[in-house]
Amino acid sequence: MPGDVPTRRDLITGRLAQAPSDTPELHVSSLLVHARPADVDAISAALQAMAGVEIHGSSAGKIVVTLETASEHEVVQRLGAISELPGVLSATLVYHHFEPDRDAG
Amino acid sequence: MRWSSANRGGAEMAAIARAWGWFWSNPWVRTATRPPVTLSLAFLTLGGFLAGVIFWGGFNTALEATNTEKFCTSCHEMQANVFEELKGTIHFSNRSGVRATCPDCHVPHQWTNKIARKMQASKEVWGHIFGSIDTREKFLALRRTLAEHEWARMKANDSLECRNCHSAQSMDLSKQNPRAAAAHERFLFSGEKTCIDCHKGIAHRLPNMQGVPGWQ
Amino acid sequence: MTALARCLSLATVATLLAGALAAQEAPRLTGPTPFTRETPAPPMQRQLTDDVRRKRNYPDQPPLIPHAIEGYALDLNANKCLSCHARKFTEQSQAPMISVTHYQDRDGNTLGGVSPRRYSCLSCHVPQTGAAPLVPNTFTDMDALVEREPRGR
Amino acid sequence: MDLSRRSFLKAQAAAAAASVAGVDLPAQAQNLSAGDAIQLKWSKAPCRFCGTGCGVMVGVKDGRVVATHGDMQAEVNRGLNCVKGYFLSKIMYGADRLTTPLMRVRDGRFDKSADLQPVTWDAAFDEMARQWKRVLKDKGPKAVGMFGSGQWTIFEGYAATKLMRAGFRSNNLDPNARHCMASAAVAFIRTFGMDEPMGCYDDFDNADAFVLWGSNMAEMHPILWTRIIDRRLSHAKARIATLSTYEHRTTDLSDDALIFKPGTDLAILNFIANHIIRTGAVNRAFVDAHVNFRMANTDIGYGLRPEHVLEQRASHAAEAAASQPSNFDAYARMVADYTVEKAAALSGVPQERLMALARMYADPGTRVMSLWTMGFNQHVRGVWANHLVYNLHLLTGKISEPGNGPFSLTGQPSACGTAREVGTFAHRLPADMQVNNPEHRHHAEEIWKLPAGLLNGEIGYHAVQQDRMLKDGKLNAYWILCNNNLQTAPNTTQETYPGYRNPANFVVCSDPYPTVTALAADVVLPTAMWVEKEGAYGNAERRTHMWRQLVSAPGQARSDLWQLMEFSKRFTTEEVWPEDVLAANPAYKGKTLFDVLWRNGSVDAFPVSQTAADYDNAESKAFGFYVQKGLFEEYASFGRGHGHDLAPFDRYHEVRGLRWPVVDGKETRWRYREGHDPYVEKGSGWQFYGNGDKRAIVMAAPYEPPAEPPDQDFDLWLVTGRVLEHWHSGSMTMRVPELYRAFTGAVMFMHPDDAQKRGLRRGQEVRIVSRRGEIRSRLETRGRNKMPPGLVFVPFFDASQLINKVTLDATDPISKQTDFKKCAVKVIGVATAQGGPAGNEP
Repeated sequence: MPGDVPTRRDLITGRLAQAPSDTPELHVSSLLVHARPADVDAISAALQAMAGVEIHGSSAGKIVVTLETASEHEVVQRLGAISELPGVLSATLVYHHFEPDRDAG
Repeated sequence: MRWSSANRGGAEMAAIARAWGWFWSNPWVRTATRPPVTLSLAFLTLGGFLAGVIFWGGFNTALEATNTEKFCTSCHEMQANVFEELKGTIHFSNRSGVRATCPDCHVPHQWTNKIARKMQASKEVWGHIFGSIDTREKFLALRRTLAEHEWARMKANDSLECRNCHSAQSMDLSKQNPRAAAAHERFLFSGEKTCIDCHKGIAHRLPNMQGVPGWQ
Repeated sequence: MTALARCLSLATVATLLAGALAAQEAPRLTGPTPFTRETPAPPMQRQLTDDVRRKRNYPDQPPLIPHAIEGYALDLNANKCLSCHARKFTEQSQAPMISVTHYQDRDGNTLGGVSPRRYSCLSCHVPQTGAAPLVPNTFTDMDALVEREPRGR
Repeated sequence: MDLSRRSFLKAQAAAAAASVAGVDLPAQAQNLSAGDAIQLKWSKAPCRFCGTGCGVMVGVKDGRVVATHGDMQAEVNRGLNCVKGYFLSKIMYGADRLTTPLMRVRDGRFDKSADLQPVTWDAAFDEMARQWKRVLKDKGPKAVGMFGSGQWTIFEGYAATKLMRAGFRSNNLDPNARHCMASAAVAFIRTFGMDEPMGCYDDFDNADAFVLWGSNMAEMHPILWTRIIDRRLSHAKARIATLSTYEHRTTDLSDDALIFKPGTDLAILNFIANHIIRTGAVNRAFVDAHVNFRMANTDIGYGLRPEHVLEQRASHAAEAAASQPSNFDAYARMVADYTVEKAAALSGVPQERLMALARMYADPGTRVMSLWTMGFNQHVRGVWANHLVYNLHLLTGKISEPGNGPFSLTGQPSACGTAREVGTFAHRLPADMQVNNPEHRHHAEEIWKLPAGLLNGEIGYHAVQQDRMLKDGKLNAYWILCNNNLQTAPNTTQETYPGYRNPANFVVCSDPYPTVTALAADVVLPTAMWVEKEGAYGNAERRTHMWRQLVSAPGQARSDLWQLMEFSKRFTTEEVWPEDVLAANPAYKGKTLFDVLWRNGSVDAFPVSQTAADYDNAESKAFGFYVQKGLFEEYASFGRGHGHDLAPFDRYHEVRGLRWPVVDGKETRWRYREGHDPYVEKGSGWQFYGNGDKRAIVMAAPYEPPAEPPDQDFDLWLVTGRVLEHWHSGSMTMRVPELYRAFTGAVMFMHPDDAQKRGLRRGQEVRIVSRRGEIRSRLETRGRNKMPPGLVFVPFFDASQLINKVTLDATDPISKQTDFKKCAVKVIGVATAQGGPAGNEP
């Protein structure tokens, strides 16, 4: 509800409501996922199954992932979902860019 | 009475009686107390009116004298804090040179409200005399309370003092920037919000805004 | 000296002279000529307040502020910028929300609110006046370079 | 949106994450659908602007910088930049970049009265060499000089110091950093025996109280300010107190803003010391073990020309730097005079607020970080001001530990790395050594492989003195590099410009852009800037940070490093060195300065093949050896083992900078402190090993008034300074359209009452007049700076409003740094200038 400070839980569970926007947007972001090296393959498979997620490379348990989403809200949602994958130690947002997506309009 | 006069000396009682008699026997007194026979009713009414004008005018002149920026800023508390802050804002200097003085925003124009506000203001005089905000620190500590009083007052009168100059009816949205126009259309014209809801801190600096709706 | 270099150098001198002539009133980049000449100060420029978003020179550039900010509080008591651009107020204000990166601390951990290190909005985001640039800037947008090359696939 | 843009954005996003993680992306992953077309090459570099030393990532495409963003891996800023840093991509692309040398030529020959014409490098250097040789022959080394920069790379500063001191045997080399932090540098050495702060930026994350003395960090060091605000808003106990002569964005975000009368900070500092002593808050154990007391000479004048009445009147103008041994009791007696009543009366700050500040310093449970910049340093008693703040930290033992310590901020990106550490001051050699110390000179001659006794022991002309000597015709061949001194020196109409145009003088200026200074010079050399060359900067926390050459300079522009080294080819030792030195060392005969300075077996020790394969290196290609590495390793040998240890050259290209001393591969965060600094012996706690007895010095110094207070004729204080959006003299930032539009030209900030008193209004054109000159500006009564009555502020970045025509060339007599913050002016409306102030309605 507006007026309340969002909690960490709100962020992780993706309950951050996105203000309605007239223009559709394209959000491109990249994440750095730290994982137990043994679980990297399983995690990679799980990541590939998520919508808008693309893996760009990995080394020593660090996976570089990009996200393509329509809103900031989804960025946070995916970030939360990835954090909760078994074997993931942390998922950190490194880069975020958005601009109006004229194709989608 | 009887008991008391009984206890007084006879000579004293006699002196009082004599004075009383002299008073009533004085011809001037008798003329003055006699019902009028030569003065017109019109004269009497007018005289009474004039006396009233003099009294009322004096009252209002005094009232208006306290209703100037010069009076407001004659005490240190106003001069050093709120007036100093006003000087850096658009309500002090702007392109057309039409400016707001303290009472334009803080004293209602309508008479009953004005008197009510003036009676409230006596508390400010009290504060001045007893030094409740005589240092910057004390002022800053009280600023939230003082600001809340003004916000509440303006909220209650639907930002009357703002509207004395800024009539919503006279706004030309094509002359406002799109962001302001949209906000006015959505919140002001619909009556959902009043001026002070959004335009806090435009003439003075803000207190700690934690917990004030609409502020981080 | 090569012909190209001579061209460039002549162009430079021409730019200098043109700059000096065009800006007789206020040689803002090179100062008065001669140095001791008194120069009038040009009028102060007005802020752009048209609310039109400016294209960024590159994705990493902080957006410019297209509206007036005069008198906006940015102190320990209040932050006027956040009262429109913070997530929770954007529905009401219809202002762009500050980016997700502003909800992260120094170490990249996402926080439950705006990161304190992002509190000084005006360190990165600035309003603009309508002044014309003093000299053209030949910075090239990456899109122009990308489009110049043949597409990969 | 087309597919290529989408792919391009993703590739950029992936590259950003990969660079943070140190993950190499496989080739097929990088080759997204749009192919190589959208690839940018990202490389690290420090920011070009202030002394904070933020890391930036620079994106290059087709030989052009197309994007920059904050480096997430850089510990200084962790991904943040200020608005200037975010616009670095555009600073090299002003359309009026200089691309060819220019010289004043008439009929094919140099003529000082002619206009600047394009010439070849050979023509420019030939004429320069002819002039240098003429002056050296006629007048000797004292008549040649060079004015350098805290924006020079470390390599450039080192090459300059070698060329001047060893090549031309002149110590007339000074950096523009003299205008900027000489007071701090001198006071560090006088107090600790070594220059530069003991602490580092990690103190921001540990302090409870931040006290800013004459520093508007919110505008001038915005990224460090984000670290302070981060601490203030997330640590319950954290407080910020700011002392300044007017209100600004920093005071807006401070818990307490103490607005004092110009120059009275000295009285406030002594009052705090007095409070600490009177309340028993002195850390006796620390003071007894680690501190000596000295009493400074007083009444030391104002660094004006010696014939000035203020210098004539001062009893110790000639021995300004001298001090006498003293003790705690004598010191306590001296500061006892500074009661809270006296400090409040002098400064205008209410007593209770002075008391609150003093309690902060005195409370042993509060970790205090003192920070300062130009308010302290550009001060006719700047060295004293620095001393007096060290006194507070030394009395309480709050020094050299996390969150406790004095910290001087710097204005230029390599004020520390180049101007101070390399020693480009008129009195210094590398690694804090001094030119007037025979042992130090001997050590330098050994490292430089030069004949014994070659170096000149006479201290050269400092910045302001160089201008005076040019004007007086005693300094005749002068090279200005990487600065815009005709805009930034004090009292320019009277003291700087006449020297540049003096027919007896030959003045050269190297710059990327046609600045005020360049256009007043006789030869202008086009310079490569920032990532157009391989470089290294040293920031305010002792962090040495390197970058590669990422793009090529336009046209014939060449780096200052190339210019300095190439110029040395035009001199033989016989032309510039004394006969007796050559007679005693015949091996040096018949060689060029290039041979003896750079082809000496150490500077040319590394082959070009060691330069990075995927980056260009214009200087190394030109000279046939890895110039930067050779210069760095020779330079580093001055400091290794002497508390100035630097890591091996190649390491700096891998990391985001390291804080010296780097011993056994580890950087040092808190110097002089056991457990943090490898030079401190076990069991000692603290050792201020720059001094022989390893003790720091508490220097007793009183309050003395500024040089030119306002009076009836000139009734206002003038303070000059900067704004967030424009740095240095504005020659880069004014050419970035977005920065120019963010602060479009200088204005004069004034209190509304002062304006009203003069019949002036906001936006009106005004004359700012001093005893030395005047300029026209526009009046501002609102905005970011809120002036108290009686004080006006004018920034100096605008070449069309040269406020330094108005300022006074008074300096601190010890550090020789100009006081740009205090002189007397009057302000008149231009429209009413003839008839006096217009009447004003009440």
